[in-house]
Amino acid sequence: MPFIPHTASDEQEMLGAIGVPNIDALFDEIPKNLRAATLSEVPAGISEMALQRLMNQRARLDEVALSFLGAGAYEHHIPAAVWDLVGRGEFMTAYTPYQAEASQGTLQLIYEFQTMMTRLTAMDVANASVYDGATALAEAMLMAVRANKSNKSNRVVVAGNLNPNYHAVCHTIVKNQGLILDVLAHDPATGCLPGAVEAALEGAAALVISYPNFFGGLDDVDYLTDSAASAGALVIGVVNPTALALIKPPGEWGTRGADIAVGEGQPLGIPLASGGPYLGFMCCRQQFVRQMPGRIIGRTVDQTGKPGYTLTLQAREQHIRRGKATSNICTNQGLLVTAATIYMSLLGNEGLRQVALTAHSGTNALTNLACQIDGVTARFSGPVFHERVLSLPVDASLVVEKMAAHGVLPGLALGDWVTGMDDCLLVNVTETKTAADIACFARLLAEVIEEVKATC
Amino acid sequence: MPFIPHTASDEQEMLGAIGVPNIDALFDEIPKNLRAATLSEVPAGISEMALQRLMNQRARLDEVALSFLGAGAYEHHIPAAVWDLVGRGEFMTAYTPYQAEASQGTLQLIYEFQTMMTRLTAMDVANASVYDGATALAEAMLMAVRANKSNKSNRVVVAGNLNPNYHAVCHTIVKNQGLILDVLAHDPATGCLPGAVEAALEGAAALVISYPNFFGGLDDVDYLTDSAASAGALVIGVVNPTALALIKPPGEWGTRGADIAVGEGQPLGIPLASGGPYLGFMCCRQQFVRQMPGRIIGRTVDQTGKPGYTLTLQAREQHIRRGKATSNICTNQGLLVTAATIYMSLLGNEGLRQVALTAHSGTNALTNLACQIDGVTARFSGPVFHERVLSLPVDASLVVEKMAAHGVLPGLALGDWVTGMDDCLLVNVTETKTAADIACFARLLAEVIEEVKATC
Amino acid sequence: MLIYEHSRPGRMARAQYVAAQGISSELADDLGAHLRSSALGLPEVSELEVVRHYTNLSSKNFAIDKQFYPLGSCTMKYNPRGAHAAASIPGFLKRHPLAPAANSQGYLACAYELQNYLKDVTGMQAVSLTPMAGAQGEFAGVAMIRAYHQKRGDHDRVEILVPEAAHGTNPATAVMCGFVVREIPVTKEGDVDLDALKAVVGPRTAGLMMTNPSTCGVFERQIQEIAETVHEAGGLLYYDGANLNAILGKVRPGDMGFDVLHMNLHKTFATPHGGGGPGSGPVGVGARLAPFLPTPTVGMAEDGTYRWLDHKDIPDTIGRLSTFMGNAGILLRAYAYARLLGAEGMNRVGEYATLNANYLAKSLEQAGYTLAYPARRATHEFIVTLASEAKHQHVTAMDFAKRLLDYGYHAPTTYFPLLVPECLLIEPTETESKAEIDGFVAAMTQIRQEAMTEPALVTTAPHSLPVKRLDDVKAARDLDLAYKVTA
Amino acid sequence: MLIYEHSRPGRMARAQYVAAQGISSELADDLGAHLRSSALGLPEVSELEVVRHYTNLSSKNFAIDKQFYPLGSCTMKYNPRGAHAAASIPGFLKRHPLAPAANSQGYLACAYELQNYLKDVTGMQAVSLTPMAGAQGEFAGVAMIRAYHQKRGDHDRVEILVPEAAHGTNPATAVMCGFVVREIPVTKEGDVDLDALKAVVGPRTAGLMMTNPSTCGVFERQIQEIAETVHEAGGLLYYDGANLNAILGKVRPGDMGFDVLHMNLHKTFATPHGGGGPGSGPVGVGARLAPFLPTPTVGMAEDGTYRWLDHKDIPDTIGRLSTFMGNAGILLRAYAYARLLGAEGMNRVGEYATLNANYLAKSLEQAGYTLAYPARRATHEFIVTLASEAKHQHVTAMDFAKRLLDYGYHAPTTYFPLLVPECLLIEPTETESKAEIDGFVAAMTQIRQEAMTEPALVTTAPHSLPVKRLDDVKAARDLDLAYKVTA
Ligand SMILES: Cc1ncc(COP(=O)(O)O)c(C=O)c1O
Ligand SMILES: Cc1ncc(COP(=O)(O)O)c(C=O)c1O
Repeated sequence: MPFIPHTASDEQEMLGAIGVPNIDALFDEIPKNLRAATLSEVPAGISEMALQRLMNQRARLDEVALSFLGAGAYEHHIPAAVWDLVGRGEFMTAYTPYQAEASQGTLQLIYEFQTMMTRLTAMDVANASVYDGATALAEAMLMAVRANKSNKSNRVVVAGNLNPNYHAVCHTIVKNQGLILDVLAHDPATGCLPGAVEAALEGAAALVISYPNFFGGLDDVDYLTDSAASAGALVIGVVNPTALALIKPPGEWGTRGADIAVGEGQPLGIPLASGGPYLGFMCCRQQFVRQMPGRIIGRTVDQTGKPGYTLTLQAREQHIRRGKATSNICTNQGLLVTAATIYMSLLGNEGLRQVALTAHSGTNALTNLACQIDGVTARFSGPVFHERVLSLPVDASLVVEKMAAHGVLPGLALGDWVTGMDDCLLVNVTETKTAADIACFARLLAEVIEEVKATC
Repeated sequence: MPFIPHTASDEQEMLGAIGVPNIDALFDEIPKNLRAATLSEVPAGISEMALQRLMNQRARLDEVALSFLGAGAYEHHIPAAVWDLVGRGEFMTAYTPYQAEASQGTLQLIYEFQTMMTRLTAMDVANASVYDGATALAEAMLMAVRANKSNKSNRVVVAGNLNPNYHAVCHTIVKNQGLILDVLAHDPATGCLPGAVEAALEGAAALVISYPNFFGGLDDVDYLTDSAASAGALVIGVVNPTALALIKPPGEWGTRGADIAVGEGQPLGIPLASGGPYLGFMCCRQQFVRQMPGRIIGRTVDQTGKPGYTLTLQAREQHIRRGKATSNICTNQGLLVTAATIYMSLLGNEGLRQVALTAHSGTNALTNLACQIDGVTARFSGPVFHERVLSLPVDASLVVEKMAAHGVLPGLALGDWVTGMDDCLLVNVTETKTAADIACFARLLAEVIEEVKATC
Repeated sequence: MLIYEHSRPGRMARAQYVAAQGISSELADDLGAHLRSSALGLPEVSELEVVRHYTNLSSKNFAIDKQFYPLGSCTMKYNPRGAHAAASIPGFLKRHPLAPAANSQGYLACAYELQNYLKDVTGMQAVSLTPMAGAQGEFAGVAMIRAYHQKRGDHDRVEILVPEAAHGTNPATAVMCGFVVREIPVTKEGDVDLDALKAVVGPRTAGLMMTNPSTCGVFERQIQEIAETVHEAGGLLYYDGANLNAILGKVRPGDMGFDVLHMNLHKTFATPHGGGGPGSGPVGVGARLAPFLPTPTVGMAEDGTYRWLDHKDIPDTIGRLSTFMGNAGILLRAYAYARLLGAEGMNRVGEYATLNANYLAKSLEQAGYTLAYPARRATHEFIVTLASEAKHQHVTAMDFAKRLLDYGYHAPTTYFPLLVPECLLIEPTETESKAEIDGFVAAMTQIRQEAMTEPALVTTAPHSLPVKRLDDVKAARDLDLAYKVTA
Repeated sequence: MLIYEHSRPGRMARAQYVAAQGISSELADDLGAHLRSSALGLPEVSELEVVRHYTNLSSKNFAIDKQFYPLGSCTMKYNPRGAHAAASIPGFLKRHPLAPAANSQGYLACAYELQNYLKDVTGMQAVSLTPMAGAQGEFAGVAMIRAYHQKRGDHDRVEILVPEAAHGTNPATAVMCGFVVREIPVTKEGDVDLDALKAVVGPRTAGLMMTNPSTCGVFERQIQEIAETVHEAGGLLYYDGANLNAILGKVRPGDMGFDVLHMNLHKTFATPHGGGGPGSGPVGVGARLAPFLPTPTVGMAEDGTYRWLDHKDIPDTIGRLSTFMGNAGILLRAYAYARLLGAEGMNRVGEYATLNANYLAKSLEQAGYTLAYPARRATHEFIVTLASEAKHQHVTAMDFAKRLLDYGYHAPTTYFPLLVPECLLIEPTETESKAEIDGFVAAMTQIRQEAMTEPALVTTAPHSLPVKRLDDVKAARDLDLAYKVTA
């Protein structure tokens, strides 16, 4: 019992006070025939020392020397201060701030987070996070259908160049409430949405735009937003927060901006960590705030007029409204919000801009170098943000396999993800990649392509 | 200027307030000809990201798979909680607790440390640390010569089986004050001090005993302590704190116990880290407390009678007594005291005992296995604590070199350390070594011995 | 002070300027019209300011690492630092979720074994680790119930039954899954009203969601009869695993007759709550629902290596619930916790959680407090009702809760479950010592005294925290959800 | 409450029971009479109790991470978390000090480069990193001076000269090295009294120890003349590097004529002070003392690999100062700091430290405080004297210091240097912002007001800390240095 503090005499005293002979007696209301068999799969306990050794060995198996994998999760430098602060017991081992007076630390921090997110996205309000980028989008779809007063549609038009996993998650979540997801196919030549979307948008409750899109490309968000507005559809922007340091924030798309902006907060100081915990962020226009799911922190005052922070608009939430809540979400991603807030504070405007710019330059550099390899071309030609599809002269999944065996993850082979893209590799470059890394990538890619060619 | 918060306008306002045109003007009292040339060796600044990468690469160069090196610094499991707590800014970024009211955290913790150390050693009082084990011994020698009122001797008799580096450090430090260090040679057959020491101790101010000794062996501390007492010499015990969970504490040596106990605190939750920072601990009889160097914390009360902690007996220290202080020590090893205190709290009596017992069993297991190799024998036969000298059929330094190339550090080759021990390897086993590790050691040792034999 | 109030134009934490070596971060002119022209609006502060600001902010939180935190239904127990360290090893932190399986055997091994442990402790046949919190686990579970009935063509089953004491996520989840919720009353003794249940159960019943021990802090004694009733009517039984801590190693939901459940690893498996997450809510299912498990899960290939199972392997899956594979880092912590405890340790969790709760309940009863279910055994938690104090001294459960903060204890859960008036739901957990519990009882005794003699002291509490009682009405009325910079 | 007061016999943090796999930790019967029979006497507590106790204890400390800490002569500046992270990489933490050089090239490279940087910033010829704090650096330096004279057979040089403003470690060190100390007076303007110096300097002079800027917070303008005077008399000049932060990149001690110095990396190179250490006090020397450097140092072999240099390479070394090679972990942090700053960053340290000090000095003067050396430029620190306040309002420097704590600022250094009555030695450092300094000035202004109108408020301060003013006399009289358990 590694973490149970009871001594034998504690136990005796407590049993005496309760008036039972032993602990087992406390379970006397449980029908005898239900009492559990002993656990057979759980091994005997080990010490922290043995655990550490085991986990070190396992973690070592997963190390790679260099990775250009992106596709929704990005390797960024995380300032050392971030997790030193996040790991403080006061942040890490607190519960959801239900007792506001005893949780001003977390509450103020979330208020700061909300502020930062509204500014980065140029939206009015933000919530305190949902699970991840994909579930943020699913919630945004449900929210848009509820919020769109101009039509009673339950049809959501989804950009075909959205991350396929986002689409899959949304499908799982929203189908049960009868929403229909219509895919607006992207132009296979550009990777971007087509130049005429009016017809597709007719009668839709909302349009989902991914900016950048799954291929790293940048759609014409102004046109798309304005078209949606004319069609009476709300616009949901799925955005990368790092990208927003460089490209147009959703609040400034078209004439009136997007209505809801969501995305994956992972790039903001959160380690890749096998896919989570991350955080999904959600921002919207002020007018939709009561339709937004998740926790929202408001600034108020205490009895003496001193400013303080508290959970607000709780009437949207399941613990108050139960079946009528905007969502069933309860626990969200608080600690990751803490990380993102500290990350954004440390980077500041210029710091985040440099991250984005460096990533951008590196991506261009990698594209140039890779395209010098015989048979390698950029699949789409428009501008991108920190991710680019390379078309290879051989099957991309074979290239990934062989480069991975050298400890280099060259990106994502798109064959399993997008039909007709077996030769495509989605490559990501962040600020963590030096010119030498990029050169190493290109050298190994060239080698491996030759190797694959030779064996086919 | 990574950590300077000044904006251009801050700077202007501040210069304006001071009344100087620029920062350079603030240095106008410095003779012009002294103004520094630009730095030529310090390279341009790099980002934290670049630093992290560089340091990861370098640290990787120093990794080994398995190590049996001890000889004064020991690989122990450090509970994760220890450095999570030690790394809290409140402990890590505070100064020496000069303002007691604003430092009760550190002060109470040191008081707890002093308590733990007095109990572990069975001595009356402890200080708040000196630099490391070797300097603790040097300070103890100076202290003993000051404290020994029964004779005016400046001669200290030092066990020949003391860690040679301790001897070297003491020599460096105490020779300037005219102390004479006489070596009491150990018996080459047993590695322990001889059975008759009366003559050697005559007229000496103090006797230094190492328990365990450099070879891991256990001297007859009762006899030695009583002999010193009869000779009017004080007894300084150099002890390993982990060992004290199993073997006799200095306060219980002989009839009246040792007078001063010192040692290296590194085994108590402090990483190997290339040799430091560690902590030297010092304990003594109550009657000598005013001769003890270093900081000492006392419990007292505040104006309302509430208990509190404060630096005390400061009249021993350099900041009060200057040239008449007991030592020049000022900054000591506060953060490591924090680690050791938390470590000892987490382990408790039974936990520390298990560490010691496991290490002991492992050492015996390793000895048995190694001695099955042709030509390998235990150099000394008496009982040891977690360290043992193996005599090899070939030069030990060659064995170390070859095993190290396989990523296994088999221990310390004693040739450079003790004359006549070129074939000797000092091997340490702590609780971190499993039976499989020990088997791996033995297997590789056998192989390497064969290899060396073949090439000689 | 907000971080923004430390901000000065042009200030920067320069060490975080990250231009990579050899890469010139020149202007991104190729982005043309996509370029952002407006300010980012982040604070501009120094590194020391950030560290100092958030260090100081953190000190305004209560936390398990600082005090007793007996929040009922939340299982605020010690979060082992060793588990945190294990999940923070660079190889794990840097693993990209889409890394090939060949480069991921370390993580996959942990996930695979954790699936097996969870099957074992719950008595279920199969587990998916992907749900990212309890509520998402519920969603997965109820969506599977829906998929099951649909697969069988059983389209009339549109109702989910929920006892009135249920957590809010239960009805909210049922609605998210497209069901109609029917609440079942609870008896005075805290049991489900079996007659009421029998009256509503029928061909429209898709399933029943409940937890056992219930949120009333008592064990549902008629669980077998309830299970039979629902099953006979063609419905399935959902187990809300938030209360698993109470019965770990003692009873298994699978043995009680449940078809599907979620676990809150952030409760029972001691992963930190993080001030509101992250959590992890794996689902376990019996044989009937196994074909519908959310993807991905982890399987073992014939050569003993681990691999991801997706819709190709589980064609009837309800689908994917997260961008990648759930809150992997939390799963690693839970795995570590399971390894540290082992089978024997798991068995003791429920035992000592129950011992502590019963001891605390008894102590508070002796101190004059009214238990909501005095005739029942407490499980890992129990309810105190302050209806009488509210009526006679005009001191409410919320007042008691706020006053506790002054004594350095976090308040229990207030006003939940809704069916007990003026209630405190108290869960001490197994990692608290008798001395800590005695201290809490002493504070409660003192506060009860204050409520009698000096009620204003209690009704205006807290007095010693960074703020006094906050104006929630103003917060909701004069919405201030983001700082407006005074340019 | 002490950790011992949480202790209960038999309680344990079970996850820390470490029997290694396959090793039975049977009784150590072979130890016979060596076996310990008495209790160890450590506390017996649970892991949560430990975490909670020390988390709560930590919150009773002031720290750079929490507040402005203008402790003069101590250089309490931001300790970069990035440097801490760099030194905490497992490969470094696990490196055994006696690991073969072939397995240590990572650490050795850092140490080698750091030696070079330190030579560069100080203008010295050679550096040894082994001293473990400033005082040990002083010891090494003065011991080298002694070795130098002895090597030359110059046995009469038994005196070390020390200005009266010197830090206590200076005379204490001289005595530890077997010298006699002679104090040199300081003029009203804060300079060394040159005539007095000339009067004592001579054939008995082994050396002069001083720091420049001096502990009076002013730059010694006659430094060249002082150096000449001492050198002409055959003595050597020792530079106490505690004040290097003031001149980093501006003047180099080597250029001023110093023969030997130590640096406090835990000050100038921003490694954390840890509540009383660890520090690191490398020594730098000119050509004359290079043969005497303490071992080990790091050299480069012909093949470009790094190796340790010991007494075989430096036969006249004063010897070894630590069991291994000094506070390596602190050296790594200092190395990281140097890399983060680079040459340009180093240059600015002295500049902004000086700007902040002069701005703060000017602001306090305007608030009515008396500067000890009003006619002088402040360097990185300066002195305020409260002699007049002590005389007229009976409010001492210590009272001002204690009252500052109530305002959330750590107090400056009090009563040092000894020659200025009722003084506060104030060092803001370069990492504090103007706003922070302005806040401090506002508090000081307020306290000054209080001292005039309500002196008791100040003389009984602090009022808002975990304890009120402590009884130091009782502490020294009724010595209580270890907790006596009530068995
Ligand atoms: C009984 C019960 N069910 C479900 C949940 C929901 O879990 P989560 O908050 O992880 O979504 C909780 C947690 O608050 C709970 O206590
Ligand atoms: C001027 C001066 N010299 C020497 C020292 C001694 O340094 P350390 O405390 O590292 O031994 C200090 C530090 O307190 C100091 O301020």
